[in-house]
Amino acid sequence: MQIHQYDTVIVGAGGAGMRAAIESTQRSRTAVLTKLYPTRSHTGAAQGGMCAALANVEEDNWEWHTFDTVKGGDYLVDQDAAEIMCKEAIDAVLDLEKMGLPFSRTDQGRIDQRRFGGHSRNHGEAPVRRSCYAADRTGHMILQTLFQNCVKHGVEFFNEFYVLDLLINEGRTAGVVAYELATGEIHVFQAKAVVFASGGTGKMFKVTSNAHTLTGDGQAVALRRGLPLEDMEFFQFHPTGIWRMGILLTEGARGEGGILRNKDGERFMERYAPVMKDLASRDVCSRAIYSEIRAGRGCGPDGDHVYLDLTHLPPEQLDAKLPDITEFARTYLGIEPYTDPIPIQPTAHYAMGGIPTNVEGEVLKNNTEIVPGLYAAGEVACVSVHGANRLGTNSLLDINVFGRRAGIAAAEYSDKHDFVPLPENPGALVEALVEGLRESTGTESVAKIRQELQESMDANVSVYRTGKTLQQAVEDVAALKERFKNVSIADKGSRYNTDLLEAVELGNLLDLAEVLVVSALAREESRGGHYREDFPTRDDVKFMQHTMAYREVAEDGTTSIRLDYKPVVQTRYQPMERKY
Amino acid sequence: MPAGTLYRGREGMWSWVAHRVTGVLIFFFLFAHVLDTALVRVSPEAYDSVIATYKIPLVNLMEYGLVAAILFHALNGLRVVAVDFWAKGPKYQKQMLWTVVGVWVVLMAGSFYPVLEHTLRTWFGG
Amino acid sequence: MSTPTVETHSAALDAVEAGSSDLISVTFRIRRFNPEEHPDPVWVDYQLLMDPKERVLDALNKIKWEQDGTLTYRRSCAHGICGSDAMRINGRNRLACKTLIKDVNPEKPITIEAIKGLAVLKDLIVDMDPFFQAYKDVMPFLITSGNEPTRERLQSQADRERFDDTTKCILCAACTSSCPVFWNDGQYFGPAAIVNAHRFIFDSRDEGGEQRLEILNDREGVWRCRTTFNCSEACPRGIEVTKAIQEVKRALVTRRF
Amino acid sequence: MSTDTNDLVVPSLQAHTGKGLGTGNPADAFVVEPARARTRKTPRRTRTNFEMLAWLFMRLSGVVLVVLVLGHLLINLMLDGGVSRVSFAFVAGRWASPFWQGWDLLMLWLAMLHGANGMRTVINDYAEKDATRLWLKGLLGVATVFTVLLGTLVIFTFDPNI
Ligand SMILES: Cc1cc2nc3c(=O)[nH]c(=O)nc-3n(C[C@H](O)[C@H](O)[C@H](O)COP(=O)(O)OP(=O)(O)OC[C@H]3O[C@@H](n4cnc5c(N)ncnc54)[C@H](O)[C@@H]3O)c2cc1C
Ligand code: HEM
Ligand code: SF4
Ligand code: F3S
Ligand code: FES
Repeated sequence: MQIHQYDTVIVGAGGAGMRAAIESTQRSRTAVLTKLYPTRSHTGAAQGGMCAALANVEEDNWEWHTFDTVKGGDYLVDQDAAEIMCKEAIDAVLDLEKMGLPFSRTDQGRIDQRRFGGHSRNHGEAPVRRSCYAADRTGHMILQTLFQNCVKHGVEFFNEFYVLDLLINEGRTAGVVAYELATGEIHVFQAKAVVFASGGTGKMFKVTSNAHTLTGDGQAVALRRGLPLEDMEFFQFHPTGIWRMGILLTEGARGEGGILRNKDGERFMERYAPVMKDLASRDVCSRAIYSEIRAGRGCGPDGDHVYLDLTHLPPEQLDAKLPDITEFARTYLGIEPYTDPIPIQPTAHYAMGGIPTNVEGEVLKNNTEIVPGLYAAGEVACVSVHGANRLGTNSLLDINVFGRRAGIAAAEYSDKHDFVPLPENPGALVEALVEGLRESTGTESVAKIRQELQESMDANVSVYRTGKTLQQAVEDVAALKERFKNVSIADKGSRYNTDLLEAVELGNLLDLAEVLVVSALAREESRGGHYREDFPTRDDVKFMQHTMAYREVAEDGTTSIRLDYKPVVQTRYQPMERKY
Repeated sequence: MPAGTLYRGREGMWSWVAHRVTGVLIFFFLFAHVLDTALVRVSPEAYDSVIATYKIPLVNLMEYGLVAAILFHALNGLRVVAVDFWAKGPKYQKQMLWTVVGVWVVLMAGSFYPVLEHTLRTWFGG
Repeated sequence: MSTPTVETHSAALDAVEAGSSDLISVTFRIRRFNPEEHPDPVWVDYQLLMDPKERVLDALNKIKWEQDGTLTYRRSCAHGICGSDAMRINGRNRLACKTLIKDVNPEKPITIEAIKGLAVLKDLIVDMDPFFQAYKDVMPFLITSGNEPTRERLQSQADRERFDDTTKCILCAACTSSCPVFWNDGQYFGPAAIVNAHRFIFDSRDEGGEQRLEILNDREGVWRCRTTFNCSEACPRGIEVTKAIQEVKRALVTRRF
Repeated sequence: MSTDTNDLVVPSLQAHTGKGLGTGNPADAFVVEPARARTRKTPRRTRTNFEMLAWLFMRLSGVVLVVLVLGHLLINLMLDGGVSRVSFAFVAGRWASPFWQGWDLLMLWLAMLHGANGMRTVINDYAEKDATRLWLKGLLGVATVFTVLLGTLVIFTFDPNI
């Protein structure tokens, strides 16, 4: 076991982690621990863009953006946070440009903007061009630009270090424990401040746009250390994933004029969202797609998908604005998007919930109190600016605005405070976890359990949910958790043992799936990404509040999930019926 | 190198391999050629006796090989220059390579008789 | 606007939607290496039933999950944008997640081995540090002088287009590890570093071009490139790598960029 | 090539049992070749344009050499009778003219420098150790200087009447 000491430790080197690192490195001695080389992070997969009311191409202002965000989130959004995000969005985009990000440009040489789902002018009048983009590679450019600036500022990275535990002593943050992939060694990082920026949890679903590595490690670690997780039942299903594979086709495709069609060739979104049509928010589109499929208007022999039609757009426009996604269609489906519509289906995409934080990125340990020295930002966190449904482009914004804030806040905190002594035997939990798996002689296989988890989640906790399917999922997850205790791995070595880590990651997914289904079962209403067929309307009386899920350990060691609720912060906007 | 670990490069790589091999070959030949030519300073007889070896069929055949090497190296060298200085060079490198090969084949066929005339005469009379 | 498009289906789309369930038997011949167990690499054969339209990465996952959990490789996004899984498939550098089985002749055993020129650490995992060191050495970040503008820096569409190709790089190392010069001399910066230098040299907003050119004027710099085009062939992002290198060379000769 | 590896394959059952692979398999003889790693010291800035000039020279001399060498080949190996007519007298006849003297001199210098620089590249690429590299380059330098001087001497001091 090795022990390191840094003022600030950042967990994760995606957009949020690197944005934080750029700030924090300039203010304090910072280490960034990441389980992937920074440029492998899934921020690089983001395509469509990042919204900010720059008003470069048409009239716009941050207040309209805030309204869209709040409405998009079905009023579960904390409005103070949304205001901050939409206000700071403008500088966030300009900062990235100054760091070198090659945005697509207007004729005047300004940052170009395009339409995106749910973003409108003047409180829902018509779609507005607000999304700043670099072709359909915006996330790639953000990730590369941030990494370039990390290189510039000499950020210290620990690549392929898996953070598996968080150390809290005397109620304050003491550091983290990491497993080094290359050697199997366990490293304790003592730190004054820790920022979690470890990304999403999409791999609990089968059809997902998320990477193999998005296994919610940060959320799971926090949960295990007694911290709550907020709003985990809200998971976004993006309408346009490549059929069966889940690879994302950006909403920017519809922003450029792409159209959703059913098997009759009908532009069915006209029926579901007369004003915004194909650019309605994601939850609305995804439900519309499944409604079409259920009504027998799905495409293909099994009628289980619909089309994203780009064939009416000029090939030059596709080449200039959507080069990557058209290539995905060619590579993975072997079809030509110039002439053929692309088969799509909704794909599990984004966790609105996560580790609860306030607007400075400080992690909450209950509805009001924070854990001193602990911060979170990005998809792992829940500020909550996305409420019940995130608007497209608002996540890239979130990671930049709140990544920056968390980085500054953490560095300032570590400047003012001293190290908290490490708890006794800091590596014990991780050692026990790793050794337990390595020495297990069980008979269950990681891949099998993961597959069953994903299948159950897809079947029961997808776009449409009912009490019955959720109950089924609760039981499935519980059974799988039981079986997981008996799991064994083939690779017993210490060098690059990815077999071992897949098992650890599955453990995390199971814990988070449990929180998700328990929270979802308790929320007896439909709001944003969480749609209950047995409770098809929004219930602002009972559920205009955030779910806070805690893991409780009983005397006999069994664990359960306890739910609590936290009020939503409302400033300007009163809940209204949501129509697009 | 162990089996299976060679890289399966394409036209570009193999043309470079050929360019390098021919370049080295020519260099060694040139070295020898300067030395033998230097014999003109020694005596006409010495020179003529080395030149006589150039007329042995086997050596004459090797000369044909040398011509092949030089021609390839020269033509491909021009292609490399085009790749480096012509903006569209990298795009058309393959087409240029096939052109090089084509011209090379034609020139090799054309020089078959002239270069090997001596040998052919020795062998087949005429 | 709502003209039906269903009648215009191509055969390709119909084939996709019909879904092929004809699994074929494929042999994957993987060059494995685990110094914890044995000092030398070995070839191991794995037999699988696969849909030929699946990715090579799917096959590796299947092997790891169903046959041999010790098989080790890097992967993340599974659709060619994170750059984790460059490897040599049938002797050529490719991303496993961007290579469909049907495109690499599944009739014969498909060989898979680590990329060349970087030290192999285990199975398909190589040491990426020298690669990233070369990247860092070219100062891959925007260099400007003077005060920051309040708004964005302006850039015309044509100026933006000038370096578009090289912004696509995902640092997968497929190019550098396909370069014969790099295999022989790990000191060579390699095409990926040059591509990323090009990204900034030709960015109209950047003022560090001279410095970067000076770095690449080094004896391990651009002049080592022998235009073998392996890099261009290998790049999974379709970047015209050799062209970018040529442009850097010409910029050095003419000092104009 | 990656095709024929049949005899080097171990069945998957045998692999990675945790007991090692000492199977007597021929593949066991393979070593994984690490590259010479980049170190923190690199890049060693040279701060001269030598590599660029050498590169330019290769291209320029190459283009000129096409004319010179191909012309030389044409005359010596192909035109009326080819090599059969080359003799002391033939050389004497040609070098009587300053034009051919100049031609051959230029060809000698360009080709030798071009070739030597090319060889330098080759050595740089393949010599593993710094010491070997130094030795080979030294040898190359000596051989080149010797050849160029000798050739020049011969062309200038050629005496058709020895
Ligand atoms: C296909 C796709 C397209 C998208 N398109 C858009 C879009 O157009 N606009 C938009 O706004 N949003 C988009 N999103 C959402 C957005 O990209 C993500 O939510 C956002 O990038 C998340 O960033 P992050 O920094 O939080 O996490 P990530 O970028 O996922 O980074 C996570 C980091 O944490 C590290 N990590 C994880 N676990 C550990 C551990 N245990 N120990 C150490 N390190 C760890 C990883 O190595 C990685 O560096 C898209 C998402 C997807 C999947
Ligand atoms: C006839 C016209 C010739 C042309 C057009 C030509 C062109 C070139 C060019 C452009 C290169 C550089 C290749 C690169 O940098 O990738 C080169 C390399 C080389 N040339 Fe020539 N050359 C010619 C004649 C010769 C001769 C006569 C010799 C021998 C003395 C020679 C020996 C070499 C060698 C050894 C190399 C290095 C090969 C390598 O690095 O791979 N060339 N040639
Ligand atoms: S240039 Fe292409 S091959 Fe090279 S690292 Fe970048 S993406 Fe990979
Ligand atoms: S493979 Fe290498 S030699 Fe040049 S063209 Fe590419 S860098
Ligand atoms: S797994 Fe991301 S590029 Fe292949």
